Order: sequence, then structure tokens, then C-alpha cells
Amino acid sequence: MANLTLLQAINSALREEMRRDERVIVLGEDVGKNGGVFRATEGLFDEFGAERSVDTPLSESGIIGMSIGMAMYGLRPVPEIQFMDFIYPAFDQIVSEAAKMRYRSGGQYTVPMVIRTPYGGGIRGGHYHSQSAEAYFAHTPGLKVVIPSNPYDAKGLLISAIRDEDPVIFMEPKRLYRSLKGEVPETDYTVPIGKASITRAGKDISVFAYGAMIPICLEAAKKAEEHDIDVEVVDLRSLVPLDIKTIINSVKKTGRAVVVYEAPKTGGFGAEIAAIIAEKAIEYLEGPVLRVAGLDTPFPYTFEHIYMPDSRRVFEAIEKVINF
Amino acid sequence: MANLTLLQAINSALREEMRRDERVIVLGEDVGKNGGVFRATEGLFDEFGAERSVDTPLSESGIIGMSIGMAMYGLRPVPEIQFMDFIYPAFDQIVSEAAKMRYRSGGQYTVPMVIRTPYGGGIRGGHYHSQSAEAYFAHTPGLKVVIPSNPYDAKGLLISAIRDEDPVIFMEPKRLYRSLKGEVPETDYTVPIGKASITRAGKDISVFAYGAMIPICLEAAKKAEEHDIDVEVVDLRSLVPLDIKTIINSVKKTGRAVVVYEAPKTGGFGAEIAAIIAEKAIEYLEGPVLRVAGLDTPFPYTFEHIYMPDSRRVFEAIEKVINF
Amino acid sequence: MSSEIIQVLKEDGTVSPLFKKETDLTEQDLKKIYETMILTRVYEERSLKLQRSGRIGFYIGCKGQEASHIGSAYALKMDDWVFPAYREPGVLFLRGIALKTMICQMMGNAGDPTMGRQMPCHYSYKEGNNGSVSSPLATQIPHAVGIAYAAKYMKHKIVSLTYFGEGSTSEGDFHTGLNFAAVFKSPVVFICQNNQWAISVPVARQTVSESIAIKAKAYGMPGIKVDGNDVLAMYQVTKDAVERARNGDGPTLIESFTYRLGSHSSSDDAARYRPEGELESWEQKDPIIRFEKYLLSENILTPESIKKIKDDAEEEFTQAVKEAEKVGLPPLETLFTGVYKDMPESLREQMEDLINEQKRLGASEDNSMAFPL
Amino acid sequence: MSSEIIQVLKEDGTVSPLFKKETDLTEQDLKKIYETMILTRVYEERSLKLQRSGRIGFYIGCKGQEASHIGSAYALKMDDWVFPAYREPGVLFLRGIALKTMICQMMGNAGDPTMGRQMPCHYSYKEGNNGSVSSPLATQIPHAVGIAYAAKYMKHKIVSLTYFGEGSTSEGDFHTGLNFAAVFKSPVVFICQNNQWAISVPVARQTVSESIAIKAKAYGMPGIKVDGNDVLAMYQVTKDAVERARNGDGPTLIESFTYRLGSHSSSDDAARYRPEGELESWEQKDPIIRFEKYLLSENILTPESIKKIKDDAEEEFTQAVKEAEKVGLPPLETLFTGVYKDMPESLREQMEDLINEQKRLGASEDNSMAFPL
Ligand SMILES: Cc1ncc(C[n+]2csc(CCOP(=O)(O)OP(=O)(O)O)c2C)c(N)n1
Ligand SMILES: Cc1ncc(C[n+]2csc(CCOP(=O)(O)OP(=O)(O)O)c2C)c(N)n1
Ligand SMILES: [Mg+2]
Ligand SMILES: [Mg+2]
Repeated sequence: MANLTLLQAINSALREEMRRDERVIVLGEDVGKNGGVFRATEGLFDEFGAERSVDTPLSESGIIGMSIGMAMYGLRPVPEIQFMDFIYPAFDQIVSEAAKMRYRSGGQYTVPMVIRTPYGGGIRGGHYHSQSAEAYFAHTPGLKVVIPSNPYDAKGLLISAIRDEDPVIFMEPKRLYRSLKGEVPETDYTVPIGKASITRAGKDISVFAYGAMIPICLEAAKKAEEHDIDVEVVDLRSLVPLDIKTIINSVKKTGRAVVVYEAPKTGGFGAEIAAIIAEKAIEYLEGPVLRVAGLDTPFPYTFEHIYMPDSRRVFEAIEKVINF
Repeated sequence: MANLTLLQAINSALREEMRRDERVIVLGEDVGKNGGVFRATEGLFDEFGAERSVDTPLSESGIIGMSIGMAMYGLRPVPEIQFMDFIYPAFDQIVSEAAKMRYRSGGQYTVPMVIRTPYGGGIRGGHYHSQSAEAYFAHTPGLKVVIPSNPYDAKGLLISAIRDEDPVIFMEPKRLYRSLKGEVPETDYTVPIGKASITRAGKDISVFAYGAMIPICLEAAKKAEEHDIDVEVVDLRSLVPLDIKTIINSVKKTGRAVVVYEAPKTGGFGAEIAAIIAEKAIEYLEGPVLRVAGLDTPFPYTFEHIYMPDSRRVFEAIEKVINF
Repeated sequence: MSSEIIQVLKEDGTVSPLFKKETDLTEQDLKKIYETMILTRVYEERSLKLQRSGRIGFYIGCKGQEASHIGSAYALKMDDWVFPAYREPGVLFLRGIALKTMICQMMGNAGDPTMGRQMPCHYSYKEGNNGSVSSPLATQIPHAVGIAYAAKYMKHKIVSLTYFGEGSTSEGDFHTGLNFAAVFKSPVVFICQNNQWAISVPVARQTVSESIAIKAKAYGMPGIKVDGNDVLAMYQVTKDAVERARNGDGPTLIESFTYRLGSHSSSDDAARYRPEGELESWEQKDPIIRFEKYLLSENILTPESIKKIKDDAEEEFTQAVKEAEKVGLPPLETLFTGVYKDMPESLREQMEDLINEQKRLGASEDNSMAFPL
Repeated sequence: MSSEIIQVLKEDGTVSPLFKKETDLTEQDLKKIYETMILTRVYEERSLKLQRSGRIGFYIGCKGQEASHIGSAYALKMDDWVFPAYREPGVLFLRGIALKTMICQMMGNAGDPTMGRQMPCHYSYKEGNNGSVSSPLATQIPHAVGIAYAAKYMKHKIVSLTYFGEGSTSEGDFHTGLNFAAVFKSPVVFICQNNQWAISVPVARQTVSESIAIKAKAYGMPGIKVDGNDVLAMYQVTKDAVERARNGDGPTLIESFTYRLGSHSSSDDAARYRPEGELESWEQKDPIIRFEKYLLSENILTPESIKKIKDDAEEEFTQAVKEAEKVGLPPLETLFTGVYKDMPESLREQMEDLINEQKRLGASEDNSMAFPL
């Protein structure tokens, strides 16, 4: 065990997998010599060389398009998109090609590829260094979408993603990169994709979230405790596949639900969670399903801390549902 | 009044607006001399010339990127994306640029542009000529998303969209292009963007849908009538802005809701409708909010008619909610 | 250099003596190439008939471009990879696919290895290292580069070749694909089938560069313009490029200057936009007629053997259709399988619901309309 | 042609006699250009200090590239349009923006016309026909083309000029923008600031073409490579291109061969990846020093007047910061306004909820972290 930041856990997962399997290759903008602008790939260039830790020309579509070819040939590419906000030039390659390759070729070709990308706010990055674009990808059959919220899960989920036979969008909460430390095994281990984790068990209300919103929900839960409200915090960890059973069981138990995400509220993935609850557990509900989310505006600069859900706002939603 | 197909109504809207306002320009692949592969721009080349009915090189990003510049300069470009499935190479220009231009420039620059694009299944187009990508755009603040379901609305909404000061994704249900006729005024008129229409009033259950799903929902409503179920069909017409009041009022009245859309179920825009109901009208609900939607697979070829929601499936959902 | 056009086989059917002396193509090879061209032409004519009679939903063809893709693909080894667009059925024939399989693909039935999931002419053929055709244009170009990078990394001495139209050179993926290949010195051959049209848009509206070949200069790779209706030139130029690639000397862009003798697809009518006389003038340059003249003049083929080749192709097609038409629909489950390696729970639920519904109510009505273009 | 490099002002500060004879630049112009270069350099040094002391969150600079963008922008008329990337503050100075406005933008306060919505250095300045800077690279290139198309359509005789880095030439939007401009013969001037680096990636990893300028051949437009540290050559070459464009002769690609003397941004440390000695060798070619030598030798400026220009710029900056720091935060409503012309009901609800919440609970805590790159 080592006490690592989330960033170090990612780095460790990449290193372990590259040592274990020579088919694993990282590529992207500044990932080689520079070790990535966040340093997620630091040291890989020195250990594995320029052929496996590849600085590419500046084209996201090229990075993903080339990775698809590599994966079709049998490699395990792990492309990095420097910020999730810059994934859009590669959108066509991701949704039209990577997502559909297995299906459209009757399984002849597959794209075992992990697109790593830092997402979310909290670093004063404004419009284009703060976005949470999970909803686009979770609505695209053929892709998996995985979002860790702590160093242990980050390493274990990333290793699972690299070993997965399908394309995975692996979203890294950049706000937690260095601010969150945790015990992480030094050897390799996996955390299964598709299983939510009950980060905090509770009986009064369920709060569903993922990624950088988890610490905020835990803070809100603490506050709620002071008001004698026992909150269950469910860390979804993977949006596709989604652990619907755990969601429904939690709602059956608590009868109340709040969904938290930092992307713009309208059409965000939290809407899907609410819709599933309204579909499958309506008879257990004792109040509305509230969503605490980003605003329906582009991500701002000066007012970023107001834009983003915080524990106060989550707590207020909890109170509202409880008092309904 | 003339009895026009939906396609003719679109063509008529374009022609009227081009006559009225020389700032209106259509551009895209095959839109000029050929009049568009569906013939939506037929005749415009002859009437308005190559400068206003512009065949572009084959690049969606170029079409949209150039349109943004044109709009910033004061024109009213109406770019066509030949099939919505091919909009993804322009995704970055749409979500990063068009959607955010007004906000990020403090209103200095605006992008009054209408992206017209045929969407949806029913023409044996397989993976890449059948998609319904509204959820991606409806989750992007700064864009409006408008989807007509009949010739009258098509013309009136398109004229509104062209006169709108913000970028509009105007999705045309290609399945209804020629199969649906209706009375359409020959002169110009507008249908306001942001108002749903109650296509069929009813008291037992509300069905929310848009575009090509409307005729199917009406069919299902008819069938339900035979079973003494009085269905209200609400045609949303515009997803952004969304007419939340009409949705909530309808649910308050009927106490039951089904949402119908043809995009993949998970993360589709229907989830947002369900979530809004679960948030704002939970106390009126007498049953679950069910969704009838496309499957969570790429759009198929041979089994397209099974993939797509049909009136049977909608009727079954209605029955289930009623019998809950 | 880049705007010169390379030709070996003249329109009158004669061949430059130098080529004859130096070529490695045997009589056997020439016959094989010719037979594949004929099969491809027959495939087209007959498929269009199937489409018109409603037995397949759509067809997109390559009439006039047989030399362009068959000549070039013949320069590959079997373990090389091909990423076609949609006008290269001849490549599949060369790589040994069964005709019946292709027809089943077009019919979208259970004999289609991709289980009726895609439109007609969107083949996948892994056994032949032939990629999976998709509709979005130019997307295959970076894939070809990735394959080449991977192969080089794994020290496999293979080459990856990709086809695309001149219209597709306007897409970003053309740019990015060629640039990545050049920067990584990957073993890729890029073949642009410049058939003068992108649906209704002429090449002059696509680019005003001197040629397509000259675009290679933007990436620091050689660019060569070839007479795409000259099957021998296509072979030779591609062979040279393949060798360069295999020897580690990097990618090449080949512009095959050719012509789409048909409409864009079974849904299009080129008469709407094609200038008068253009089709007729290009029909004079039909690559099959030209090659035939040569083969006849060299006594490699006779009028009789030609007739037999054509008859055999027709017969083969007739038989294959017969076989294909016996095949039923794919199992309904295939609508749901293969989205992922393992089916997610939520999709399994959708599958069970739908299968139950179809059992309860009978099969859904198929009221899809015909594909419009 | 494309790989030759055009230079007018030699590194020793002498100028070709031909240029001197033919240039239309007056002493007044030369002074104005110099002053703008100095102001730009001062702006950079002082902004970096503001960043380090935490008074602005981020800065991205142009040290070494002053000649490149100021020389070229000087060739425009005021009603021409500019679509900058993010290393062109000097263009804004030329177009008359108030220094205070720029500093308020960096501070994201109420003096920022864009109301603190974007990161520092992402200016919008419509009064000066200067586009809205965004982070996604190369997206502005097609916008510049659209502006030019629109202006031509409306018979306005204006030109549109856009800047981008050499790294950005790898993006699809570079390709598509240049191609559209050439096909439509739009009046656009494309200036690639080839500063040798894209964050940590050297130009050799970006492209292996002979030059950036040669990429023009792919689009059938002229491509010219200029010494980007030579302000006079930048002016002249751009002027010629602007005139061509204005006369209806279509677009031009200009490669400004220059160097980023600083790190990528306030969050980057170029020492991690820059080869030893490279910076030092380029510092010798500092465009300001070179131009100064010339102006001194021509007696257009004296050491005293230079000192005064520098002091004035420093003082101007000091004053502007003072003013800017007096300005408060933008009103909270501006978080919600301007997403659309008219605010949708659902957003109004979000606004009201949030404003009430802030009233009830006090302002949210600002615990954002520093920008990492
Ligand atoms: C990204 C994308 N945009 C548009 C289309 C629609 N479309 C299909 S084929 C075609 C023309 C292609 O022209 P070209 O690349 O020259 O190939 P050709 O058909 O001539 O072989 C178009 C516009 C598409 N399939 N993909
Ligand atoms: C689409 C996109 N991808 C990645 C980035 C992250 N990024 C910011 S600047 C930069 C390098 C740009 O290099 P170049 O175009 O040469 O411009 P320079 O910074 O040298 O002026 C990168 C990769 C971005 N802003 N946009
Ligand atoms: Mg073509
Ligand atoms: Mg650069």
C-alpha cells in the first residue's frame, strides 16, 4: 500500500499495465517527454520509450482515429485527450466509429481502447477547461463511461478499463487529481466496471453522484447528520454499464432521492437516473427526485464556485426532499 | 392555403425567407444545383443563384464554421447537414463555438444560424442515415433545438428559427418528409419556438413526444380510445427552450405520463422529460413515468421496424401505466 | 511532378515497351485481374437489377472504377490490410470473399456475417484484412494509419492501404490521417479515387489545388497522379508505393484520376447535374474495354475466352443469389448482441421485453420506406 | 519558393535599400509599430507578475512574437477583421482597445465587457472587428472564411485575417478553412505563427512537410514563409496578401517563422522540454532589439525617446491596473444572461433559485484551485 493522490494512482495504473502488457500504448498531446500537462503519464516516456509513450500531432480526431486502428490490430491504446473540452473534434471518430465497430462488423473488429480525459470544474479553467461531457457519451451505445472518485478506484477501474474488450471513456476528476489522497495497493488489482459503490450507507435518503461530486455529497451528508438525516451516498463509478439494481435498491430502502452532477442540468446524465427511478421505483418514493447540477449556461470563469454544486446546495436539496 | 408535404413546407419556408431577406443564405453538400438529396432546397439555386444557394466542399466542420462567420457578420445562414448522422465532424464548431459565442463575447457577437438536418429512422438507412441526435444538442446551453411534426409547424417553426437571434438545430423528421401532407399558408407566418402543442387533448394519461413519433402516438391514442382510455398527446415541438408549464399542467390533469422518442433510450431527451415530472409533479403521479424509445444499440438495418417505437409499443406502455 | 499523369496502357490498348519488359505481372496475373474486373462489373449490373426489383434495398457502385481499385489492390500481399470506402467490391473478390456472403450482406439476412446490421455494400471482411465499411466519409483514413503504426510497432512487415473519394479529401480526417502517417513514417498507401464527382458536386467545387496528388506536399510525402482507368499503371504505381512503405520509407498519396460512370447510388440520378456529353466521353475510356484490347492483342485472351469469363461471372452471380435468397432473417437476438462483448443488464432487459412483445403480438409491421439517395 | 524565407530587416538592424525605397511606412508608422511592440512586451512582463502575485489567474503570452503579429496587423485597415488565437494582444492595442479593459478581462471583473465569463487572455473586441478568442484551437479559421464570404457577398471591400499556431495546422479546421477560402476565393489572409512549439511538442513532431508555407499548395493558394522576427517583412508580406485579397484574387497562407521566448503559459515550464541553448540562440533574434537597432540607426528614435516610450508603457500599465483593481465583480445575474437573447423560463428559475440561495446563505465559498497549465 502507498498513500497516493488520484493522479499518482492513474500514473501507477498506466505503468503497471504497460509493464504487464506490451500491447498497451499511451498517446496524445504532450503525453510523452512532458509527461502530460497534468503529469499523468510522467515517467512513462523514460521507461517505455517514444514508441509507447507517443507525442502526437495536435489533432484529437487523429489521436482517436489512429487509436481505433491500433486497437483493431490488437494493441491496447490509451489515448489521452488533454481536456475533455477538447474531445469534440474527435466526436465523430468516437461515436460513429469506435462505438459501432464491434456491432457493425459482427464482432470481426473490436476497439479495446481507453480514452483518458480530465473533466470538470474547480481549477479556474473557464468555458473550455471545465466541462463534464459524460451525457454525450453515455447516450452512445457501444461506449462505456467510467468515472472514479478516489485514488483506489481510479487505479482499479483504469486497469479494468485497459483490460476491457470495448471502448471506454475514462473521465478523471481533475479537481481531485492532487487534492485527494488515499491508500492504493502497489501491485495491480481491478475494480469491476458496472458496479456502483455505497460510499456511505444511510436510511433516510439516497444521493447519487460520481467523480468530483462524491466528496461534496459526503460533506452534505455530514451536515445532514447534524440535522438527524441519515444520508446514503451512492458512487455510481460507471454510467455505462449502469448499476441499476443498486440504485433501485437504495431508493426502495430510503424512499427519497437526490441526484448530483456538475454538467448543465438539462439533459445531463442525472436526468437518466431520475427517469429510471420514476420508471422503476415510483411506488417507493416519498418525495420528488431532485437534481443538483451545473447551470444551463456555458461554464463560467469568475463565478465558477457559484456555478458548481457545493455541499450547501446538496444539503438544501436533501432537506427539501425530506420536508416534502 | 396549399396542401403540402412536410418537405414542400420546408422548401416554401426557405423560399419565402430568401425572398424577404437577402441575408438568408443556404449552404451545404448538394444543396445547390441538385436541390439537396431530399430536394428540400429545390429551385433555390435557380431563383437565388449560386452565391445564396451554395454547394460547399465536403466538410461539415467547414459548413458550420463558415456559417458561424457569416452569422457573425450579419447574415442569416441556413446550413444543411445532409443527414444528422453526419453532424459529428461539426460537433466542435457547434458546441464549442456557435453555442457559446454570444455568452463568451458578452453579446458582442451572435450566431443567428439555423442548422437544418433530416433525422430519424424509417427509410432503411441503417446505422448512419437514421440517427436522432437531439439529446446531444439539447444538453448544450446556447443552442435551441426545434423539431416539427407536421407541414404547418414545419414552415412556421423554420421561419421563426431563421428570424431567431440564436443558433437553432432544426431537425426534420425525414420519415414524414413525403408521407405527411397538410394545409399550409402560402404566405409567411410563424409558429413560436418554445411552445408545445396539445395535438390531442385527453384526461387519462399524457403522452409526450415530438417529430416523427407524433403520428405514432396519435395512432396509439386511437387504439387506446377503443379501450376507453382518453390520451392526451403533447407535441413538444421545441426541446430547448422547453415548454415545461404545458408538460406539468398536462401531468397535473392526467396524473400519468409516457414519453416517446426514437433515439436510444439511455440518456435520451425523454429522460429529461421524465426527470422534470419526477421533480415537479411527483405528487400528481398515479403510476410510473414510462419511456418508449429506441434501443440501446446502434440503429440497425434489417430490424429497423422493430427497433423503432411503434403504436403497439406506445399503446402497451399506456396500458401498463393505466393498470398500475 | 504532381500534376503529370502516369499512364502505361494507352487508350488504344497498347502498352509501353518498358513496362512490358519490367513488369512482374504474369499472364496468370493479368487474367486474374481481368476476371475480377468482369466479376465486379457483373456484380454491379446485377445488383442494380436486384435493387430495382426490390430484392435489395440499396446499391452503391463502381462502374468505371474497376481498374482503379482492382489494379491497385492487386499490388498487395494477402496479409496487408485494406480500408476501403464503399466503391471497392473488387478488393473483396481479390481477397477471396464468397459472392454469396456479399449478396447476403446486401440482403441483410442471416448469411451476412454482420447480421443485417448495416446498409447494403457496407461489408466487413476480417479474414481478408479488409476493414469495416462505414458511411461517414474519410473516417477510415486514420484507422489505416493506426493499423500501420501497430504493425510497425509489432515488427510485422505489412502495409496498410486505404481508399477514399476526392470529395472526402475535404474532410478533416483526410488531413489528419495523412499528417499522422507522415510524421510517424507509417507504412500506408493512400489512394484517392478522384472520380470527378461527390454526389452532385464536381471536383472543381471540392478543391482548386492543381491536383489531388499535390496535396501530398502538405504532409511531406510523395504524391502521384495516375490514370485510374489504366489497370496496369494503377498496379505499378501502387506496387512501388507499397514497396516503399514496406521498406520503411513511409507513406504515399496516389491520385487515381478516373470517373464514376454510374449515378452516385441506386437512389441518385446523375442526369440532374452531369454536363451533357461528359458521360459519353468517359465511356470511351472504359477501363475494361481498354484492358480487353490489350489482352486480345497479346493473345492472352480470345473473344471466346472473354465470353466464357463473362458468362461464368453471370452464372456465378445467379447461383449466389439463389443461395442467398434461401437464407432467412438473422435471429432477433442479433439486434441486441455485440454492442459490447458482454450484454449490459439494461440491454438484456430491453431484449427480453421486445422478444416477449413480438411473441405476444406477432412481428412488428415493416413499413420502412425506400432509401432516398 | 515556399521554403525560401523572406527577410527585409537583417539581424544587425540594416534594411534592404529596395524596401526602403518602396515602403509606404512613414516615420509615424514606424514609431507607432515600435510603441505597440513595447507596450505588448510590457503588458506581458507585468501581467506575468500580476499572475505570480495572484491578482490574475492565468496568463498566456507572446514574447518574441511581437513583430509577427503587430507587423502583420498593421497592414490592415480598421474595417478589416481579425480572428486571433491567443498570442496577439498587440492587435488589440493597434485597434484601440483600452488597456484597462484588457486587464479587467484578465481579472474577470465587471470592467470586462465579457463579464468574467472566460479565462484570462480570451478577449472579444467587436468595436475593433477583433473576433472572440476561444480555447479550442483552429476553430476561428473557418469563421474568418465565413466573414470574408459574407463581406464579399455584401460587396464590402474588406479583408479578414486570422492567426493560429503551427500546432493548430494539424487540426481539421485548418484544412477545411483554407480549402473553403480557396474554393470560394474569399478575401482571407491566414497567418501561421510558427513559434516552433505547441506546448511541449516541437514542430518536427507536428509535420514533416518542407515548411508550413508549402501547405498552401494543397489548397491552390500562394504560400509564403517570412522571418517572423522581422517586423518590416511581416508588414510587407501581409500588405501584399491583403491587397491581393481585397482585389478579389483570393486567400494567401503566410508562415511567420518565429519563436516563443516564454513558456507556453503561466502554468508551464518550458525548461522541462526545451533543448539546451535553443532559447538563448533565439533571444539573439529578439524582434524588438532588431527593430530598435534600425530605428536608432535611422535616427527615427533616440535612446532617450526609447526610454520614454518604455517608461510611458510601464506607467500606462500601472495606472490601468490601479483602475482595474477598483472594479468589483460582475453582477451575479451575468452568470445567467446572454446564453440566449431571451432567457428561457428554466434558466430564469435557476437564476432565481441561486440568487435566493446566495441571499439566504451568503456567498458560496471560492475554493477553486489554480489553473495547472
Ligand atoms: C461525413 C459525411 N458527410 C456526408 C456524407 C454523405 N455522402 C455520401 S457519399 C458523398 C459523396 C462522396 O464523394 P467522394 O468522397 O468523392 O466519393 P465517391 O462517392 O465519389 O466515391 C456524400 C456527401 C457522408 N456519407 N459522410
Ligand atoms: C482542440 C484543442 N486541443 C488541445 C488544446 C490544448 N492546447 C492549448 S495550446 C496548445 C498548443 C498550441 O500550439 P500552437 O498551435 O503551435 O500555438 P502556440 O501555443 O504555439 O501559439 C494545446 C495543445 C486546445 N486548446 N484545443
Ligand atoms: Mg468522388
Ligand atoms: Mg506553436
